Amino acid sequence: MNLSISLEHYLLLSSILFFIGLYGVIVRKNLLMLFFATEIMLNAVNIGLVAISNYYGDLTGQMFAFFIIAIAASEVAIGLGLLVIWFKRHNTVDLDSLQSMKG
Amino acid sequence: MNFDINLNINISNFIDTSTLLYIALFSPIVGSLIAGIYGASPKRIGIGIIVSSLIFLSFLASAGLFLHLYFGGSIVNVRMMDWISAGDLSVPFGFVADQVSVTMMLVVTLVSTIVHIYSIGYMEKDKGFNRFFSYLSAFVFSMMFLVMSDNFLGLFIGWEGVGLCSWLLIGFWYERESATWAANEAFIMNRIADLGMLIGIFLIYWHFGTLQYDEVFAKVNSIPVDIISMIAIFLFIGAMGKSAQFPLHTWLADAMEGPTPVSALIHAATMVTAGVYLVIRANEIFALVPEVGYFIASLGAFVALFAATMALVNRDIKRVIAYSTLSQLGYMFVAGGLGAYWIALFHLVTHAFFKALLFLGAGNVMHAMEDELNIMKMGGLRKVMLGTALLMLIASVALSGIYPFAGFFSKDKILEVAFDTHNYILWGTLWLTAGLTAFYSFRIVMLVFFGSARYKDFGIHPHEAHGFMLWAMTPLAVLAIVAGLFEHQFIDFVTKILPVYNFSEGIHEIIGQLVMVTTAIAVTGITIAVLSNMFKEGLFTNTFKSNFIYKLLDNQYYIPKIYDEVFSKPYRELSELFWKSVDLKIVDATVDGIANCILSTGENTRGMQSGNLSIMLRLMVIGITVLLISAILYSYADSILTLLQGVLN
Amino acid sequence: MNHILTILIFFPALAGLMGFLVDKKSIKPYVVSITLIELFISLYLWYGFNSAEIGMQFVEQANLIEAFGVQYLIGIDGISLFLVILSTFMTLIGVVSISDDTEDLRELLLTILFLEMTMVGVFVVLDAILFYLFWELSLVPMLYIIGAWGGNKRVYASIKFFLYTFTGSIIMLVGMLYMAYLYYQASGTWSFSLLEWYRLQLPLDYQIWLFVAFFLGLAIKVPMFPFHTWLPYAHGQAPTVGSVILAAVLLKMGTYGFIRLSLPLYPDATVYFLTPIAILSLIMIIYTAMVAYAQKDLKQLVAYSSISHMGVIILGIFALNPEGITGSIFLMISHGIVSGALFLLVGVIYDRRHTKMIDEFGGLASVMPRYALIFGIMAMASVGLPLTIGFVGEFLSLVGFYKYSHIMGIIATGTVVVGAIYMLSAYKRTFFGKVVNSENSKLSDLNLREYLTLIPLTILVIVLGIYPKPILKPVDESVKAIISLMHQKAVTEEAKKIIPNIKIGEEARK
Amino acid sequence: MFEMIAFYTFAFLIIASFIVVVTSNNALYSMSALASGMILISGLFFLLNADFLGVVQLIVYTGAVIALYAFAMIFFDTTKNLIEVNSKKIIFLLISFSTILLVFIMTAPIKSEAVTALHPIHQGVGNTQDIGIVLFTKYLVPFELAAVMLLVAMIGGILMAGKKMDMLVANEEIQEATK
Repeated sequence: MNLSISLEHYLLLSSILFFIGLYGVIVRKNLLMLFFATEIMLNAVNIGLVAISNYYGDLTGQMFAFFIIAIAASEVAIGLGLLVIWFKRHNTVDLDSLQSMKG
Repeated sequence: MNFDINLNINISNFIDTSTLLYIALFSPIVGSLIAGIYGASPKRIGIGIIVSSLIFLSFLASAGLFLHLYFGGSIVNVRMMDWISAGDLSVPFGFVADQVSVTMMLVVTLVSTIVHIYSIGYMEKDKGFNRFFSYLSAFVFSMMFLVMSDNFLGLFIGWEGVGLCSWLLIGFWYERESATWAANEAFIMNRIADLGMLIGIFLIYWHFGTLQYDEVFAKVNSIPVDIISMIAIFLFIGAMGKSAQFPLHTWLADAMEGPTPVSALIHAATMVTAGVYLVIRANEIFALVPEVGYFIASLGAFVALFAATMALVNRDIKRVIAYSTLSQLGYMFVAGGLGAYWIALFHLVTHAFFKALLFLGAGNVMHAMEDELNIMKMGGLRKVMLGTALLMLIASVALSGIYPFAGFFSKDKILEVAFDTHNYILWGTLWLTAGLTAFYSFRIVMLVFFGSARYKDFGIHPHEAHGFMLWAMTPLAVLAIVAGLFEHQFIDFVTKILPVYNFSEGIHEIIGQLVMVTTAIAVTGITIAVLSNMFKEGLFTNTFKSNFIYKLLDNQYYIPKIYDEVFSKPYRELSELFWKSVDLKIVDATVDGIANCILSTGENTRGMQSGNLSIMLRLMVIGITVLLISAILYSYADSILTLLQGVLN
Repeated sequence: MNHILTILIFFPALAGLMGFLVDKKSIKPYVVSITLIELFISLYLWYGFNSAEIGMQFVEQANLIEAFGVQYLIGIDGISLFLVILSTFMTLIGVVSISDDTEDLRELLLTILFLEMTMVGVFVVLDAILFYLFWELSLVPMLYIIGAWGGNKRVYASIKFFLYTFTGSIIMLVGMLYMAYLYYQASGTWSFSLLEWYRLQLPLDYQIWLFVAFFLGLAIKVPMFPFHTWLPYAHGQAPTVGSVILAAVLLKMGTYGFIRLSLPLYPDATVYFLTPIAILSLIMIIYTAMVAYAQKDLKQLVAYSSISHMGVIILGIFALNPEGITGSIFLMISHGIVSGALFLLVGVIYDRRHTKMIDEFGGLASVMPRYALIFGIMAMASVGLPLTIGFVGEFLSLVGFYKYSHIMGIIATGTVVVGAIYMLSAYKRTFFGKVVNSENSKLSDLNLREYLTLIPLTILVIVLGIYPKPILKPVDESVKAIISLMHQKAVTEEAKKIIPNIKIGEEARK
Repeated sequence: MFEMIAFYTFAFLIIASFIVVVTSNNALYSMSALASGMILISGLFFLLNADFLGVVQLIVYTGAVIALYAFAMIFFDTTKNLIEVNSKKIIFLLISFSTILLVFIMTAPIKSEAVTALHPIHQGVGNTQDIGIVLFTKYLVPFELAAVMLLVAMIGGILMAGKKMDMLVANEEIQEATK
């Protein structure tokens, strides 16, 4: 029995986490929860990238993960700002209340 | 009788022959344009006089050309200008005055002049007086174009031109539904035949490389016979339309809706003989294919009898004469088909004289009877209109073929040819037809001019036509009597370019008997007609009228009805079907269907764009899934295919 | 005059822009004089044209997008010369025919000026991209004319017109791009110049695909059966001037495209598709003539008759011999004049009675004799009576096509019968008989404006019918050049056999 | 052996805490579980020899992002449970189906041996040093862009959540109400 951890293990974990995040995005209606789920998905991708980087001895994967973290941070900053404004105006953070785009 | 004139006139000393030719051709169109300018204005008698004198000028020019040729002048051939030239095709406006065309020109202009003068009287009360003369002169121009052209396409110009004028003139009284219907019928039926004519011209062009008569006829022996017979057949189809041969004959009887001078000029003397003219003109083509010629002769004989039977029972004076024209055209085609071209031309000439005379006489009767055409309502008119009666009697005798009238010479020659070529069935048919012809001619004469004055019951007060109209008809009457006597001069003249028909040795011995037999049946026909009408009104009793044959003949063998049922109605219904079912419901609906498909896709999917984020997210996931599936399918396409093949095998 | 063609293209458009400054009362004289000047420029072109010279004349060239070889390349030969003159002439006639009390007169007139630019452009450019550009641009003013000044269903008609033809030309654009790519592969440089493309010899299978792509674009424009259904709607709804220009010029773009693009670029594919196209044209001739016979609307009848005649033009083109192609080009011109005149004539009674239904009329010959006369002349020209303009082209096209096939030639010649049937029956129902409808009894005959438009057309119909040589000769020379190019380019035996080997220029004179 | 135990422990804990994140009805619970998941992920990074990234993960996510969420939650009413109506089976189907698909995809084609390192990891040099060299040579421009982006995001965040913005919004609402 080969007990060493291979790339596939990491990728599998990454996929599972990604779909936990996807599930959250689809099922939850609270915008805050949506943000959380998005973070999960981003992190899932990061795991995959870092794992590949490690197993192939290439730094590019880590570079990507690095930039993804930067983007995630910006997204949270802006997104939360918008969310706060929205909450102030409508007193709700429910996704279905965002109907102003309906044609 | 020998009228050999020893006056050797050289006409070209006085005037240039090509100028004469242009005068003959173009003076009618000048007249037509002058009359056309005043087309919509009220009647001006001057127009009629000017136009008639221009036609007379044309006649004089034609006569000049005739004299020029008669006294040994050379054939006049002018090339006015190029018309169509593209690729290797080059067609000029070229005109030729040779013995055949000059004969035709003479006949056309002579009859035209008389008809024009006659029309001044006949149309005097018509509000379309000027228009009538414009059309009539345009017709003369087209007819001259037809006979004078030196190539097939020029002939076709005239051919279509006379068709157009015939359409205008049949439908001259355009407010009458029947007249315009007949006009359209004539035009369209002629067009069907013109299709054949055009195909013949196409064939000539692609096989001879030219459309000039002389060049075509020079090459005619180097072309395979099957091509020649195709050309002959297609040209004859064209001739069948213009000359109203079966099965394209129905328009001629309906064309009697036009004014009577038109019937005399177009539908008796000139236009309908254009088909015969074509066969004579293209004799070098037809002579090479005797089988086609035999077919033409058989059809001609059939039409001769067929039309004569219809003439027996008809009660419309003009229609009877129209059927008789059909019948006589059949005679001409018999002669043409059997290779006796000069005889065909000869009969054409004599027929033009007496048939025009007959029609003009009928016109007088019609006028007198206030446009009543039914001969059963006439009778005893000789008392009121003796002149007309006399003229019509002359014409009828000539038509019946009684010696020494013109019809005798030409018709008898045709019978002799049929006998001589051992086509005894044709001869028998024509012989029988001669009897029928005599009968129906005199039936009209008797019913119209003799017997009791039935018109009084209908409150009609007949009157004789203007004197000048009768005088105008007189030259025709004279010619109907004497034209046959010039037979030898005619032969000498036209056989300079037409092949001579040589009778076999044996025929000379029995020719006397043949003449006797023919004359006998003609006289018998006349006698029956006269006797039967002397004692009672009409030969056909009421019991006879319920007879099947009588009904068949009276309804023109039901052919117009059959055409209506088989061609006209299905064509109209098919057109409606094409438009409403095919074009709108299939072709267009397909296009609209594609558009609607796209539109409904949009309509159905616009629910997606509800602005609801959670729905959009779900759709996004569906999209991702689809893309993933296709990515997998793509990367494993090969293995999936092999797997599928394994399963299927 | 080195830039006469450039002036010819852009003068109407520039004048149209200036037209916005002209005040409303004098706009019509302004536009009429502009189109008149344009006509004179195009006639001057004819004067300066040397019909003995082979190849393009008045050529102008400038690079537009050098990297892809897109050029401003214009020039004319005998074929385009007369189509240019036809465009400028019919535009003038169309402009004169517009009555002064039309709504938004200024906009209509200026739209027509822009349309004129695109029409002239299509006929003179020799660069595929530019051709496509003008081709598509011509849709816009026409869409506007139908959509803004049309009848009740004008929006449907104009959108159908636009989308239908646009779909076709998009496919043609794809073909053009692929053709340019093939040219790039063969020569190593990009070029969209048709003159360069002419030199490219392609294998048959490439030709087939490209031919189909071009065919769809061109056939929809012509419009060939079964792509014709946009035309009756467009004509039925368009204002008179729109119908006149549409029938007289815009449809000719399709047939011109066949001669300029399909034939010389893909001679083998042309021969390969000859029979199917001939059959489509035959259906088009007979079928649409029968549909025309069933019409109740006079304008629709003329529209369907247009389609039927375009079938003869297509047949003439695909006869692939000088008689046929020269005839079809002449028929394009004659059809332009005759159908333009017929639409004008329908417009005349529509102006008076506001209906085009044949059943509403009858007996007009006694009320409007001069109108009936001109209509009769045009009807006869449409039927193809000798000594009118319609006969020359029809005869040459049919005689040319007859060489290709005996049976199909006979069916095609059936056009003389079916054409006569619908035209005469329509004429009879409209003009003959008694005046039944009392509204018709007081109609006025033609007025001055209508005479001004119809008389020149009538004169042309007769004069060119009697003396077509000035047009036939230059056209014939150019057609021979195209056919000889096709013969040289052809790669298959069959094509070499069907396309005649014609000697042109110096060779022919020897 | 150590690696295996560490991986499975981390993996189990991460999955567990993230499931809590997406299923919990209480936002506070969710946030706490998220924070724990982030910390655990940094553990995985250390395991994968990505020391620098592990540190960044700890600082940025647990330090900055979670702190931001925590501040943001002050604005919302977090005490009440989130009530959501959502019970569409198709979603579960979709999710499970695409999970399988993705796993399938992720695990299959990456096995290729043809991958060559563009920026190989140097043995004997520290991970931070290695990253630094690549980051400030090849990825200098993206790095600077990321910096600008963060700055913009910071300013944006401050502006939007700031008091004046609040006033502005209030003013607009008043204006709308008075119309």
